[in-house]
Amino acid sequence: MIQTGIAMTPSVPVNPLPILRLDGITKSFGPVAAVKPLSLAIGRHEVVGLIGENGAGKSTLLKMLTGVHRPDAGTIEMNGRALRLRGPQDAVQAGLGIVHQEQSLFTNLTVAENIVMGAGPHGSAATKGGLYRWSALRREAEEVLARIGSTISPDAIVGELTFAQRQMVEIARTIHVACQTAERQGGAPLVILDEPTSVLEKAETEVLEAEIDRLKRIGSVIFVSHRLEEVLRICDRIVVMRHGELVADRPTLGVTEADLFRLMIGKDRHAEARGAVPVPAGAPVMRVAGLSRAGAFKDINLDVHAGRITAIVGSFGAGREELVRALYGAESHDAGRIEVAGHPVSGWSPRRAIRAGVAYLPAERGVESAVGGLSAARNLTMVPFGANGGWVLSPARRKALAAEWFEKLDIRPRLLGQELERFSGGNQQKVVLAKWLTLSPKVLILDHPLRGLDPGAGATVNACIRQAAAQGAGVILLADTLEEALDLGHEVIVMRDGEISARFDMGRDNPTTLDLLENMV
Amino acid sequence: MSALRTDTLRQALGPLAVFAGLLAVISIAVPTFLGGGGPSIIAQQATPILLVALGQCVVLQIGSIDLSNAAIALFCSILAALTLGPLGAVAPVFCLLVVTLIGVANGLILVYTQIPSFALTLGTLGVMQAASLVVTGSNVVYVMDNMDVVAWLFTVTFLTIPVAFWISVLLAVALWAFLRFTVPGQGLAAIGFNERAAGLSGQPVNALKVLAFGLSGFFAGLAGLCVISISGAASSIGLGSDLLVPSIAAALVGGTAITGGTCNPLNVVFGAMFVALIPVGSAAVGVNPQAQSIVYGLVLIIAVAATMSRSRTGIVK
Amino acid sequence: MTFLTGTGAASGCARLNWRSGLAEVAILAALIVVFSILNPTHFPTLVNLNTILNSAAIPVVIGVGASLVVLTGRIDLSVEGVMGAAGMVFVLLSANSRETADIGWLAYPVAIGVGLALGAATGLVHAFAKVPSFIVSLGMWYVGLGIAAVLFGYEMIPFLSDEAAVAWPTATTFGLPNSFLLALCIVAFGWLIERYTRLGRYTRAIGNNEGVARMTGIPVAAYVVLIFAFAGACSALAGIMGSLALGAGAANVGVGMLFLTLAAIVIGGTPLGGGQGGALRTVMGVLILSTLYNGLILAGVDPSIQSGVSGVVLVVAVIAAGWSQRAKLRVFK
Amino acid sequence: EVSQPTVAKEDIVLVTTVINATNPYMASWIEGSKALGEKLGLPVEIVQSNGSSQTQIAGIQALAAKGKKIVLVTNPLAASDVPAIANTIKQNGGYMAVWWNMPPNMEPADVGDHFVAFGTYNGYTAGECGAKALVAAMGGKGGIIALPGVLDSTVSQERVAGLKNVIKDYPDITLLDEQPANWDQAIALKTTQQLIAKYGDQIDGVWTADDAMMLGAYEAIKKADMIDEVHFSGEGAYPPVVDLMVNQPDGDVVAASSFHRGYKAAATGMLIAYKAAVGEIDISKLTPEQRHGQYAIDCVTPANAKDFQANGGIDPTWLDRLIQDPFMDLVGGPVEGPQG
Ligand SMILES: Nc1ncnc2c1ncn2[C@@H]1O[C@H](COP(=O)(O)OP(=O)(O)OP(=O)(O)O)[C@@H](O)[C@H]1O
Ligand SMILES: Nc1ncnc2c1ncn2[C@@H]1O[C@H](COP(=O)(O)OP(=O)(O)OP(=O)(O)O)[C@@H](O)[C@H]1O
Ligand SMILES: [Mg+2]
Ligand SMILES: [Mg+2]
Repeated sequence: MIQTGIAMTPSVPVNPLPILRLDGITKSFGPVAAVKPLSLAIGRHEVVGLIGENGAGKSTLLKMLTGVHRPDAGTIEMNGRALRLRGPQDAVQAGLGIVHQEQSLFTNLTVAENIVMGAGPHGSAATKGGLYRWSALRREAEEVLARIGSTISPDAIVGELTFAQRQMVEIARTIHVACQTAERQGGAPLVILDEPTSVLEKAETEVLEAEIDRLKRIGSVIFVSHRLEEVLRICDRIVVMRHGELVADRPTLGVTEADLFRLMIGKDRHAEARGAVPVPAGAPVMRVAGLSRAGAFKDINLDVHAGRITAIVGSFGAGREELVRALYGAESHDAGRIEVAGHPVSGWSPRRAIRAGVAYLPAERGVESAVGGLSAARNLTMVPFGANGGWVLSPARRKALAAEWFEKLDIRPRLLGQELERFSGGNQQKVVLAKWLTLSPKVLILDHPLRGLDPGAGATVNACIRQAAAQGAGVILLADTLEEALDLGHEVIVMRDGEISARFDMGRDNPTTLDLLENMV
Repeated sequence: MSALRTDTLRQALGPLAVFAGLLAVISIAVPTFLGGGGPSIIAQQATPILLVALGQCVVLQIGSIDLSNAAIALFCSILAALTLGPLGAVAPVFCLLVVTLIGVANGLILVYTQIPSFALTLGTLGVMQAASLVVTGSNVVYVMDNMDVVAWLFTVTFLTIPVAFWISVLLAVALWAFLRFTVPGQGLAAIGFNERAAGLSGQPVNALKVLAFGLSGFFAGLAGLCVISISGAASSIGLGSDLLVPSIAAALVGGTAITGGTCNPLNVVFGAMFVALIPVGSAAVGVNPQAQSIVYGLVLIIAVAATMSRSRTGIVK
Repeated sequence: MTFLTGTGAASGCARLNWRSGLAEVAILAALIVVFSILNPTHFPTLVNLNTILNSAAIPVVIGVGASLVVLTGRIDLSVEGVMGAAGMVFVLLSANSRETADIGWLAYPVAIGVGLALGAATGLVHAFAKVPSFIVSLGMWYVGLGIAAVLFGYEMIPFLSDEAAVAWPTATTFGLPNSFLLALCIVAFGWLIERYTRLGRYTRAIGNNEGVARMTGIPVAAYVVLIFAFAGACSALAGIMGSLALGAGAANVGVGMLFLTLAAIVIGGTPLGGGQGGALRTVMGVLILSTLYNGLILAGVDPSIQSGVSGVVLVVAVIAAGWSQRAKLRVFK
Repeated sequence: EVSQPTVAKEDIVLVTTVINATNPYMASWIEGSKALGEKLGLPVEIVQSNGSSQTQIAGIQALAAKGKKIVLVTNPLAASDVPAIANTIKQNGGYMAVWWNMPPNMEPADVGDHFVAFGTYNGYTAGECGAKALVAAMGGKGGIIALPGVLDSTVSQERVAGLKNVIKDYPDITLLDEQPANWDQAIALKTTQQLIAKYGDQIDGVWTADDAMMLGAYEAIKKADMIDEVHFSGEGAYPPVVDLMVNQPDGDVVAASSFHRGYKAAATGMLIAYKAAVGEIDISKLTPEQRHGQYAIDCVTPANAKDFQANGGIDPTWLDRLIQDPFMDLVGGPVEGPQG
C-alpha cells in the first residue's frame, strides 16, 4: 500500500517554519537579468499563485527551485534545511515536484511507468533495489490516478494519449513524487504547477482544483497561471513578478482581477472592446463541403468569410484539431471538397495551402511551430513565400521586419538575433504568430493562439487577430475558452463527435456559454 | 554571460585554433616541417577530405548522415579513369553529373520511403562498392589518355599550394554563403532543428532533403576527380577508398553539430586540414607506428571536445 | 543524434509493437525460402543451421550491448577496437605459443575488464566532457586497435595452446553450437536488464527524451557510463570468442563487426534515435544478416556483387518494416 | 662520376612503408629494413598505412617535409599509389625502389632517375608452387576451395591464375569455389565456415593466396573435424605455417608455401635505392633487367621446410653478400604471364 494524500491528513502538525524560503536568489542569461535578487517564503498548507507577464521570470525562478538552472546567487531552504541543488535529482530527493510549462513525459513508456519513474531511484517500492516489480508498479500508479479522479489506463502508452490526458498524467506524477519523497523525509511536500491549466478544459481544471485543495492539507502548492480568475479562485496568496522582481505579495482576499492586472503590467487594463463588431458575411474565402475523415470528422460544411472570425468549439475528441489540420493540408481527408478563394484545391499540402493564402498556427508550439535553434528574426521569415520567397534572404529586410513586429507585439527582450528557445514561452508564441501575420494570409487558422500568453499579451494578440480580420482575412479560431470564443467570434461553430452540432451567428443569435455547452456534450 | 561568449568564440575560432595548435606542436618538434613543404602536403591531403566533408556537412545540417558519399567519391574516380580517355574534357562533367544523380537518387529514395538516412546510405554504400568492383572488373583502372584534363588540379600551384585546394576553399565559401544568405539555406537549418515546424511553415522539406543529398553526391564527385588527378588510377582499394571516417571527423572537428542545424563550411576547411595533419604529423614527429592509432584516436576526441558548441540544449548524444 | 532518429521521438511516438516485429520474421522466412530453393541440398540442413548460428554468435553478443547504447539514442563505434584490445589481452594472458604470462581462467575476467574499462572511458569522456558519443567511440576504436597493435609487438602470431577452450565455441550442446548458446544467455541477460531493471527502463526513458529524463531527476550521465561500460564488456566477450574461433591473437579479430551489428540493429527495428526496440530485435537483425551472408555464398552469388546485394536487402528490409508508418509530415532523419 | 645527382650519407633517411606491424610478412619486412639500416649506420623510419593509401602517402610526404633526402623501399598498398609516391620522392630529391606492385603501363626508366628500380616476382609461379604441392598431396583428385585476397589486387589475381594453370591439367580436381577473404585471418575463418557448410566432405584441399588466410581456414577446417582429410597451401612462408609443415601435427596435413621473404625484399630494395643515392650505382648504367627485375621464388614444401626453418630462412652471410651485389637475387626481367 502506498501512503499518499488524504490518507495521512488527520492531524496536521502546526509548524511555524515555512516549507520553502528563498533568499536573494538571482539568475541572468547573458545580458538578460531574468530574476533579480528575490526573496520569498512559502508557508505550510498554502497555495501561492505566481503571476507575471510573459518573460517576467516565473519559469526561471521555478527552474532554479527544481535544479534545472543553478542560481547565480542566493540561498534556498526547504523544511528548515539549506538546499544545494546540483541538478534535478536533488530537487526530487528534497520533495519538490514540478509540472513544467512544456510537457515532460516519456512518450514511449506506459502511464504507470511515467508516474512511478518520476519518484526517483528511491521513491517507489515497486522499483526498490533497481528491479522492477511490474504488478506493484501498476497498482501504485492506479491508486495515484484514482485519487485525481482520472480514468486513464495505467497501461496506456503515453504517446497515444491526447494532450490534455498527458497533462493529467503529468500532474499525477508530480503529486505522487512530492508526496512520496516528503513522506519519506518527514517534511511536507511542495508541488509546483507551471501553467498546468493552459491546455486543460473546464472539467479537468475542476479536478485539478479539487486535488490542489487536498494537497493543501498535507503540503503547499505554487501555482502559475495567466488566467487571473482561476488564480483568484484557487490561491490563498498571490505573488506578482515583473521584470524579474517581486513587485507584490498579497493575500487573495480583497484583491480583484483589475488589481492583479495593474500589478503585473504596470498599467490599467483598457476597457477592451468586448464582443465582435458585427461584420456582414461577404464572399467566402474558404468553402468546405462534405469534408470527412474516418475516425476524425464527418461531413463538415463550412464557409469562412473575409473579415470574419469563425470560432470552433468542442470538447476533446470532437475532431476540431484534426479538421483544421486537414484544412491546412497537414493531414489528409477521405472525402469532400475544400475551396479557397473560389478555386477547388487538390493535392492539398501545407505548401499549397500557404501558396493559396492559408496560414496555420499549431497548438504545440515547441514541436510544430518554433524552430528553437534559429534566431527569432529567422523564425519570423521562416515561411518561404511572398516577400520571404525566392532565393536570396536579405539580412536587412529580415532585421527591419523583425524590428517592426517585435515592436508591434511587444516581444521581449528586443534581441532579434537571439535563438528563439531563449525567449520565454509567451514571447515565443508571439514570434510564431507574427511569422504568419507578416504574410497577410487570406485564411488564418489559429489553434489556441493565446496559449501561455499573459493577459496583457493576450489582449495584444486578440487585437492583432481582430485587425487581421478587419484587413480582410477569414479567421478560424480554436480558442482556449468558450468565453474567448464568444468574445472574438463573429460566428461560433460547435462540434461534437466529429460533426458540427450547432452554428451561431454572433450578431443574430448571441449564444451564451451554456448554449455552447449544451451542444458539446 | 561568459559561458555564452566563450561558446560563440569557440564556435567561431575553435577549428582554426586546434589546427594552429597542432601545427605549432609539430613545427616545434620538427622545425623543418613548415619550410620543407609541410603546408602543401597538408593542403594536398586535405583537399579530398574537405570536399567529401563539405557534402557531408550539408547532410548533417538537415540532421541526416550520408555514409555512402565516400564510396560515391571513389566510384567517381573510377568512372573518370574509364572515361577520360574516350571523352576527354567532357569526362569530368559527365562523371560529376552521374554521381550527383546518385546523390539525388539517395535523397529521392529517402523522402519517398521515409527510412532513416543511416540505414539507406549504409545500403547505398554496399551497392556503390559492388558497382566499383563491377565496372572495373575487379581491377585497377588507369587513365590512359587525357590525363592533363585533371592533372592541373594538383600540378598548378598558387603560393606553393595546389590550386585544387584553393578551389575547394572557394567552394566552401560559396557553400557558407548559400547556407547563410539564401532561402533554401535557411530551410536546411530549419529542418535540422525542427523538421515538423519547418514543414508546417511551408518549407519544401522533401525537396531540400533531396538537394542536400544531391550536393553530397556532387562534392563527393569533386573529391573523386581530385583523387584521379593525384594518382592517375583508381581501384576500390586504392587512394580515396578511405575517405569516409576522415571526412566525418573533419566535419565534426569543424564544429558541425551531429544533431543538425549548425554547420559552418568555413570551419570545416580547418577541420579537414586538422584531420589531414594528424597522420602527417605523427609520421613527422616519429610516433611509434604501433601507437599511431592510439594517438589518432585521442587527438580526434580532444579536438572535437575543444571545438564543439555546447550551449544550445546541454544535451549531447 | 538526429540522423539516427527513426521515428519522431518528439512527435508523439509511433510505437513499435510485436506486430511490427512480424516484418523481420517475414523477411527472415523469405530469405530462408529463397535460399532453400536456390540451394536445396545444402542450405536447409542442420549443419548449415549450425554454421549460421555460429557465425551469428559474435554479432549477437555485441548487439546486446550495442542495442542498449542505441536505446539511449547514442552510438558505439568502438566495437572493433575493443574486440582487438580485449582479444589480444586474453590471448597473451592465456597459455599461448609466445609463452607470455599464463594466468589461467583469470584471463577471461581480465579481458572482459579491459573492455569494461574502455567502454567506461568512452562513456565518461562522452558524458562529462560532453563530446558526442559518435566521435568519442570513433576515437576509442582507434585507441583499441592501437592497444592491440602495441601488445602484438613485432613478434610472431600468438597461438592459443588450450585445445579444449579453442574447440568449445563450435562444439555443440543439444545440437546447437556452444557459441550461440552463450550468445543466447547474454541475450537473456540483456533482455532481463531491459525489461526488469531500472537501468533498462531508464535507458528507454533517456532515449525517448533526455531533457525530460534530467528534469525527472534521472542521473543520466551515470546511467550512460554504465551502459557504455556494459557494451564494452559485451564487445570484449565478443573479442574473446573471436580469438577462440581463430585459435590465435589478431588485432583485427573484430573486422567487419561494426557495420554488421549496426545494420542488424537497424534491420531489427530498433530506431537509432533511441527509446524503442532492444536486444531481442537485434537478434532478429543478426539472424537475417547471417542468413543472407551464408545464403549468398551457398547460392554462388558472384563475390563482387555480394556487398551490393546485402545493401539492397538491408534497404528493402528497413523499407518493408517501416512502410506502414509512412505518413504526411513524418519526421525521419 | 655517376649520371644522377648524389646525396651525402648524413643527409639520408631510410624509409619503408608497411600496412601494419601485426602481420608476420610485414614484421619480417621491418626486420630486414632495420638490419640494413644498422649495417649502414643510418636510422630507419617506418610509415604504417593501416590499409589507407592516403595515410601511406601522407606519411612519406611528412618525412620528406623534415628536410632530409628519402631513400625509400615500398611495397605499395595499391598499384595506383605509385605515381603519387614517385612524385613525392622526386620533389624531395630522394631515391626509391618499389616492390611487387606498380601500374602496368609504368617503367622506372620512364619515370626518372629517382625511381631506381622495380622488383617483381612471378605471382603465377607463386600460385603454382602452392597449387602443385596441394594437388600432389591430394593425389591428383578432389575438390579445392580457393581464398584469394581482396578482389581487385593484381598480386592475388596472379596467384589465382597460377592455381588455375596447375589444376587445368588435372581433370579429377575441381575448383569448388573462390571467395575473397581480403588477406584477413578472421574473414578467412568465417568464409571457410560457410564453404564447409556448402561443400562439406567435397573439400579435400584449401588453396589460399596468403598464409594469414591459410591460418584462418586451417582453424575452420580443424573445428569442423575435417583436418585429417584436408590439405592446405598458402603463400609467404610465415613461421607458424613452416612449423605446421615441419611438424605436421594433424597427421596428414600438407602445407605448401612459396617464398618471397619480406626480410630480403626490404633490404634489397632499400640497398639499391641507397646505392643510387650515394653514387655507388650509376643509374644510367643499369640494365633494363636491373631496373625492372624479377626475383626468384623459393618453393617451400614439407620436403625442404626443415632446412628452411633451421636458418630462419636467412643465411647469416646473406646481408653481407647482398651489400657486395644488390642484384644477386635477380633472375630476370619482367614477368611474362602463366606458362602454357
Ligand atoms: N536559456 C535562456 N537563455 C537566455 N535567456 C533566457 C533563457 N531562459 C529564459 N530566458 C530569459 O529570461 C527571462 C524570463 O523568462 P521566463 O521563461 O522565466 O519567463 P516566464 O515568466 O516564465 O514567462 P512566460 O509566462 O512567457 O512563460 C526572459 O526574458 C527570457 O528571455
Ligand atoms: N513485464 C511487464 N509487465 C507489465 N508491463 C510491462 C512489462 N514489460 C514492459 N511493460 C510495459 O509495456 C510497455 C511496452 O514495453 P516496451 O517499452 O519494452 O516496448 P515493446 O512493446 O517491447 O516495444 P519495443 O520493441 O518498441 O520496445 C512498456 O512501456 C512497459 O511499461
Ligand atoms: Mg514560463
Ligand atoms: Mg521491446
